[in-house]
Amino acid sequence: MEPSALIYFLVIPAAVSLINLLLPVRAAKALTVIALLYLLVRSIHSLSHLPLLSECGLWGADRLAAFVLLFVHILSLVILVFSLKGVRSEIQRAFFVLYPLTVAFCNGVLLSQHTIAFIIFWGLSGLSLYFFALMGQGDSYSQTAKKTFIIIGGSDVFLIFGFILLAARLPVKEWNLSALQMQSGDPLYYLAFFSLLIAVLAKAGGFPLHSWVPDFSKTSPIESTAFLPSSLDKLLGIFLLARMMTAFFAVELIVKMIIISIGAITVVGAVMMAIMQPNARRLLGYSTVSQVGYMLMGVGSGNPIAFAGGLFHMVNHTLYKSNLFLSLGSVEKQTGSSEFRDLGGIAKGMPLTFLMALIGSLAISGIPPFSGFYSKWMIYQGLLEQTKTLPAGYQIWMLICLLLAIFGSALTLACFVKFLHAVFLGRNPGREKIHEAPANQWLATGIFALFCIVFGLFAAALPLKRLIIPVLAELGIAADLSLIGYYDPLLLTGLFAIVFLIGWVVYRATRVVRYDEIYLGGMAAETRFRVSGVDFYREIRQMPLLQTIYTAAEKKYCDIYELGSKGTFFFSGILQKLHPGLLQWYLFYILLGLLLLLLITINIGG
Amino acid sequence: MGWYNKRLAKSIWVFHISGSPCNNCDIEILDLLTPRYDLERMGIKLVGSIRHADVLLVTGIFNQKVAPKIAHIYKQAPKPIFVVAIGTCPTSGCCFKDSYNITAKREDVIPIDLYIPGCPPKPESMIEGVAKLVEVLNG
Amino acid sequence: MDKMDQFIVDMGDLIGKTVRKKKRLYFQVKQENLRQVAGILFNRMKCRLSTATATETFHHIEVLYHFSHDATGDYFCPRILIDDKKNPRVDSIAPVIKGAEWIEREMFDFWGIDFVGHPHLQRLLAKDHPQGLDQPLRFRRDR
Amino acid sequence: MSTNQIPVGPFHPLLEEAEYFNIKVEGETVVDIEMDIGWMHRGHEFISEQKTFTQSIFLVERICGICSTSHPIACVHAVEDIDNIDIPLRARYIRTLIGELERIHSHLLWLGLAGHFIGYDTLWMWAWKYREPVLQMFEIISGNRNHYGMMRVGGVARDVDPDALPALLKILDEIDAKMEMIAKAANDDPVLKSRLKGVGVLSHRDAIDYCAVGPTARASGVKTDVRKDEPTDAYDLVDFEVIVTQAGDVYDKTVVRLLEIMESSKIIRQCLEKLRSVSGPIVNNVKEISPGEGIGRYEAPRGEVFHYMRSDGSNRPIRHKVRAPSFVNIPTFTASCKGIPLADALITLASVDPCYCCTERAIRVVGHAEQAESIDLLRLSREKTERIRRTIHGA
Amino acid sequence: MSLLTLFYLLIFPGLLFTAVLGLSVGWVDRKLSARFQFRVGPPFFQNFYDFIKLLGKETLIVRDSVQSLFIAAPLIAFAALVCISALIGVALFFGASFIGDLYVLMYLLMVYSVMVILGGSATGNVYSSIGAGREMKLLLADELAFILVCLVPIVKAGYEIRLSEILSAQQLGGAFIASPSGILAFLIALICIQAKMALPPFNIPEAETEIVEGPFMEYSGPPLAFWKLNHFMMYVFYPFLLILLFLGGFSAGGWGVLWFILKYLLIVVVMIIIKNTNPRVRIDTALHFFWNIAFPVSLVALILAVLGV
Repeated sequence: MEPSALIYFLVIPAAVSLINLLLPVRAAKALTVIALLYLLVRSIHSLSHLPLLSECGLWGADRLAAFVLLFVHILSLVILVFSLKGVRSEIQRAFFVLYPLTVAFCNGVLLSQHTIAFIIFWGLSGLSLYFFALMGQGDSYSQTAKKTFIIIGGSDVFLIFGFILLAARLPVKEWNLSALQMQSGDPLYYLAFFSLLIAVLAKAGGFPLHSWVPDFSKTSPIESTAFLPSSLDKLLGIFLLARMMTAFFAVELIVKMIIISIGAITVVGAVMMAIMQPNARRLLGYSTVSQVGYMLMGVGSGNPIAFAGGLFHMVNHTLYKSNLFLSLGSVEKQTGSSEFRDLGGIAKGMPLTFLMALIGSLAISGIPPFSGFYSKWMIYQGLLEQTKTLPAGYQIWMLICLLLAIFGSALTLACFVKFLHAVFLGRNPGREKIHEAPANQWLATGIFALFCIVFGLFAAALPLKRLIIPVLAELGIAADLSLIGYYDPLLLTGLFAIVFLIGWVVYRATRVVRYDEIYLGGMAAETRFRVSGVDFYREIRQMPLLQTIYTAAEKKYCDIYELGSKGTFFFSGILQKLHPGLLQWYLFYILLGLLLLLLITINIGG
Repeated sequence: MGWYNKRLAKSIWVFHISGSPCNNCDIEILDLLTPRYDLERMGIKLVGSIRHADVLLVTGIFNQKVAPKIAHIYKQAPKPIFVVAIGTCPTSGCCFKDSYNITAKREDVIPIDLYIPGCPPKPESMIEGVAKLVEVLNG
Repeated sequence: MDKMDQFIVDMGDLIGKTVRKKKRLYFQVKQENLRQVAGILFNRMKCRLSTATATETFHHIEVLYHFSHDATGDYFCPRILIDDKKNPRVDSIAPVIKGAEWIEREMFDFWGIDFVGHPHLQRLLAKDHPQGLDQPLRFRRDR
Repeated sequence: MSTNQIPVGPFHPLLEEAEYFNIKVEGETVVDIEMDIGWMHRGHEFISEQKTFTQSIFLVERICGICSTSHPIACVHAVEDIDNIDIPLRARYIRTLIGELERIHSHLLWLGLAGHFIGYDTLWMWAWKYREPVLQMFEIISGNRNHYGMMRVGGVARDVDPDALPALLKILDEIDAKMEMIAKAANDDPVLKSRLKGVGVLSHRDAIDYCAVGPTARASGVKTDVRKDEPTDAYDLVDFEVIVTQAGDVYDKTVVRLLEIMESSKIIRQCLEKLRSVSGPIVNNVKEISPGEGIGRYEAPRGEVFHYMRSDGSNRPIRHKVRAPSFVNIPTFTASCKGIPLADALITLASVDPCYCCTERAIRVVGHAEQAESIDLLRLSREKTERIRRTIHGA
Repeated sequence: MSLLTLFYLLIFPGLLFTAVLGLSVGWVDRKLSARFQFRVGPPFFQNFYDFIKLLGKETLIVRDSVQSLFIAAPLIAFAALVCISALIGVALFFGASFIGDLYVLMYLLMVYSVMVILGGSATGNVYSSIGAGREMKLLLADELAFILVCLVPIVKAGYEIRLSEILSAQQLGGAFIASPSGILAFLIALICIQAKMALPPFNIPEAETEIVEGPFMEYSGPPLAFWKLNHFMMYVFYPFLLILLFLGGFSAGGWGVLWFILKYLLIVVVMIIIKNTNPRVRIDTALHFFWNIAFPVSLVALILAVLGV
């Protein structure tokens, strides 16, 4: 493929977006579907026909980019299928204009080889988040939009700063991404690395820059939530992190450990918040944050198996989390609420949606043989491999991170048990009959659920061998990934199925079924006797230390945005005091500024 | 079903319903499980949920408030289910038989398979009653 | 002068006819004084409300309260006579003594006595009764 | 926060008897509790119209199977209070003996059930194993394990066989040894302690406000015990102590009961000793009861049993009111169950040793109208004639 | 899938062996408990009778429930437990395993809890729902310490996460329990297993006198039979896992078999003793115990293990 052909990935969606402005909504939907379908085919094609990077100028793609590109298109197509019905009519036009545009921006991030272009597209993709948030509902959506914009936009500043530092270190002025590099030992090494890391954390939603994700999930249209924070932003953020780990920096051990620790804290901290949420959307939002932790751990560790696991987990996460968000979307469109106390017992009315959500939940909790387990298993395996070679102090550090990660998946399970129980199982709080979601919706969730199963069962044969190992090979960190003698999901599932069948036969042979109402010690099964699941984990919340933490978290002490806004008010107060209105003061400030500029120039130049 | 009944006779799980008794029979039923009589050696176990029960032990005169609940709970039990009425109260109504709050016929509320009279019946006679039930099940 | 004499003197007009037995003092109280007397017995004399008995006679429905003075083993029993047998009404003492709630509810249930000022006067034993036991302990001439 | 409702009962493994609580919880924390009783309400009206004083003793024995001698004792006290009837000394000892034996058996029964409720089946089995000898003593004395039929107005119905005394003492020794062991085991178990201490606290003020009685009140520091307050029978002749503790939690209720078992055994020992020497009749023949009213009470294992009797001079009472201890103890749940976890709330429900059979007895022995004047009787008989005539003609 | 695999799965360490041994050990449990309580206890075949009887009973299904899930839950749990048992058994008796199998085990073990929860809450019964919540909280409570004590043998075996490696490391250098870290971890593991099997004092999810057997209360007939069987099967592989991780496993020669049976019985008897001498704790007490006491202790064990003690 010619490198210039890659430009279609940008031009086509952008053009579709423009045309959608004018077309009637139905036609716009059709056009978008066709365009995305075409791009999906092209992205599959591009996997095997990559242009040589050396031939590329402004536009180019290596295997990593192509890999991410593929999933961008899979996700955006399936989520689009879901969005064909059910988007609120007043935002429909805006939605279908913005949707392809966002795809274009993301493609731009993945395909641009020029640093400035990368930064611009990165910023634009963040901007589209802002517009999606503005389409939201509820009383606080405009606040959410502002918060999202400030956190994402603010982190862009760090991105630019990081890239400037990187570029400044090059011997020759060069704006090509592939040329950027920094050795450890450089005085600006940490500054540059952590500036970029902040951008990654903000984009992907890692601790401590995660706070926009749950808010965004709460108020924005649910399709956009599945589309951006849970899938595309994860892909972009981890894509940048992978680049950083492999290309931009020669990563030191301590930095790896810090990333792993941030990952471990993100995993446990966010999911601890998730299990307490009384709202399904916020629960999913927090769990999205938590899953970023695994990717950070995997990709950040630099170990080949864990790195592959991290990439794999990134893909898996986008698939099952989109599934879950969309399932919740179907539920919400049928019942009109995402509060746990209003929901319950709707699996009877929406069996297909329930099945998809069940598969998604099991996958995200890492129950074998679904996809989530395999990638988590790879990450743990890789981390343990890494531990072998470390000194004792680091070993304990690493083992504790590992412990937090494994425990995090138990917490994730707890979180989704609550989700399943409160939304689908339990008892109906007396609402009328609920109907199954429209075909396009369960088709979309079904495709994702299918991915969860296939990627779990055929993990080694399909995604790893076909997609991820080539990426690793190209990035030059390939090790022995033959995966022989490892966990074999297919065999395990086979054995499982045999025993299950035996049990099933015994049950079928002996059963005599009668239907009855709920047994409540003789009381009639009235709907007032139900456990809504809102307070499922109240006892955990009431534990002495945790209670203080939760109270603090609810007062938003962990929210960088709230802290920032408080800080801003504080500093603006100081600034106001620094404006006495006297000429000599301003002269003094100007002098001070000049001095600073001088110092910086000298430092960089030297 | 003869084959199955023999299995059932070896593993009787009982659920205890009190339909307005004076409490004494209930205490004596619990007494059966305790060290002196230990019905577990005959495979008899007290269960907490009606869904697990094979035998319902009922005591008392079934006042009008509790009678519908007893009928309801009988329907919720998995078949085959046997009902053993313990004490004089379900048998004859004891000294309460002229009360304004009693159900006239206990059999209309719940079909009773076996009566063990006594006020309260001695544990030994309850064991004998159980043995009779086992005998019937064994055919 | 022992406790009971002292009590009779202290109460003065508040109480009517008294009957004294060994360790027992029965006395009549007017409806409007009931709460005050109960308050004195419970709060000042530290008596415990044992129970209250309602009885129907041909002329009255009477309510007899039993206050036990645990320190001496004496019983103080204020008696209320209700003339209106169709719609018997008494002031509730539940606002003064929490423990009287159920006792009064039971009398409401079986005798239909309306206790004015009771925090939640509803049937106690025959609540949700399928046949709705209708004041079973009142005289039924037709039975 | 959302409040969920959990039904407990009518048939719940926690409650041997049919009862219904609607517990409102947030998560697992109880915020409110609604009680609905009446499932055990038997009501004795029609049959009681033919009951004599002697027969009503048989009836009240069947109010409750566990305190099946407290009600008869209180009942005969009430009758005796009408006429100030004295009873022979030997009968006084026998009454006390039976009453205290019942206390031991009832407290042991509760201890076992409490063990069962907190999932400690071993404690259950142990307590009930050592309860058996008590029942054996009953069998030796009265010939029955549970309903003893020992009480009569003016004395007791059966004498204790003097030849049986050594056997009884031997069994008592056995029980004493085991009781110390159980008390020690229950006192020393840290897990048991952590499960019961500070759970379901009934404050001193609440205990007074709700007019709680028996161990429930004594565990909250309210010193109320009929045996000391108004000593009847042989209680002024024997030496014992009233156990009072202050905390009011389930653990203290357990401790009170355990120590009371020891005291009871002390009383029984004294009674058995006296029965060797004191001889004489066991019942004063009571010919008739004069008109009047009487209050009888007795300290049942759960607290004060209260009987009120009114006589018009015939052989039947015209009003018989019964107030069982649980009737005043059960409402304390509203005070003691709020704000604690469900698991604790349920053991608290059991901790007052509630006896719903007692609570819902509503025995009312009704004979004729009080002070019926001739004009009333005339009217009544006319009405009855009219009714019969109508029935005949109607049929 | 060879015949040998099927044999492993269905006959020897798998289905048949686990089920029969589980029901028999269930008898040991009931008999010993009865002896503790001065009772006689049931006959040997009691659990088999119970199982067969339950198969013949009616299956009652709640009309508004998610029926397929309600029925499938015990069967899925059953299949998962058999797989676990086969995995552990094959590693223990035949020394065959794959890399990372301990992770697979840890996650498979969660399947049982998940199925208890889903099966229970499928009915919509309040007690089942509360029981489900408690089951999950209990899982969270014990999981933290359980992961740590599982990491201890991994560290001691040289960061090899493979059961056979752990075994061979013990056969070379003596059982892990012989070291301070090993014995700490073993003790905590014993308690964790008590909680994982929901035995007293941790039978919180199925507390009979509180929430009427919790998630299992709506089950009857064959599905209930499978739940009972599942419970007894756990008596087999949890002690096996402990033997494998800490007590040096199994060797066929000489006194090996007898020695192995002794180890197994020892663990079972200790579990039964704990079961019979403790009242049920509250869920918050359990959380407090595992997070504030067991967790630091097992952390110390892990640190000791890393330091080679």
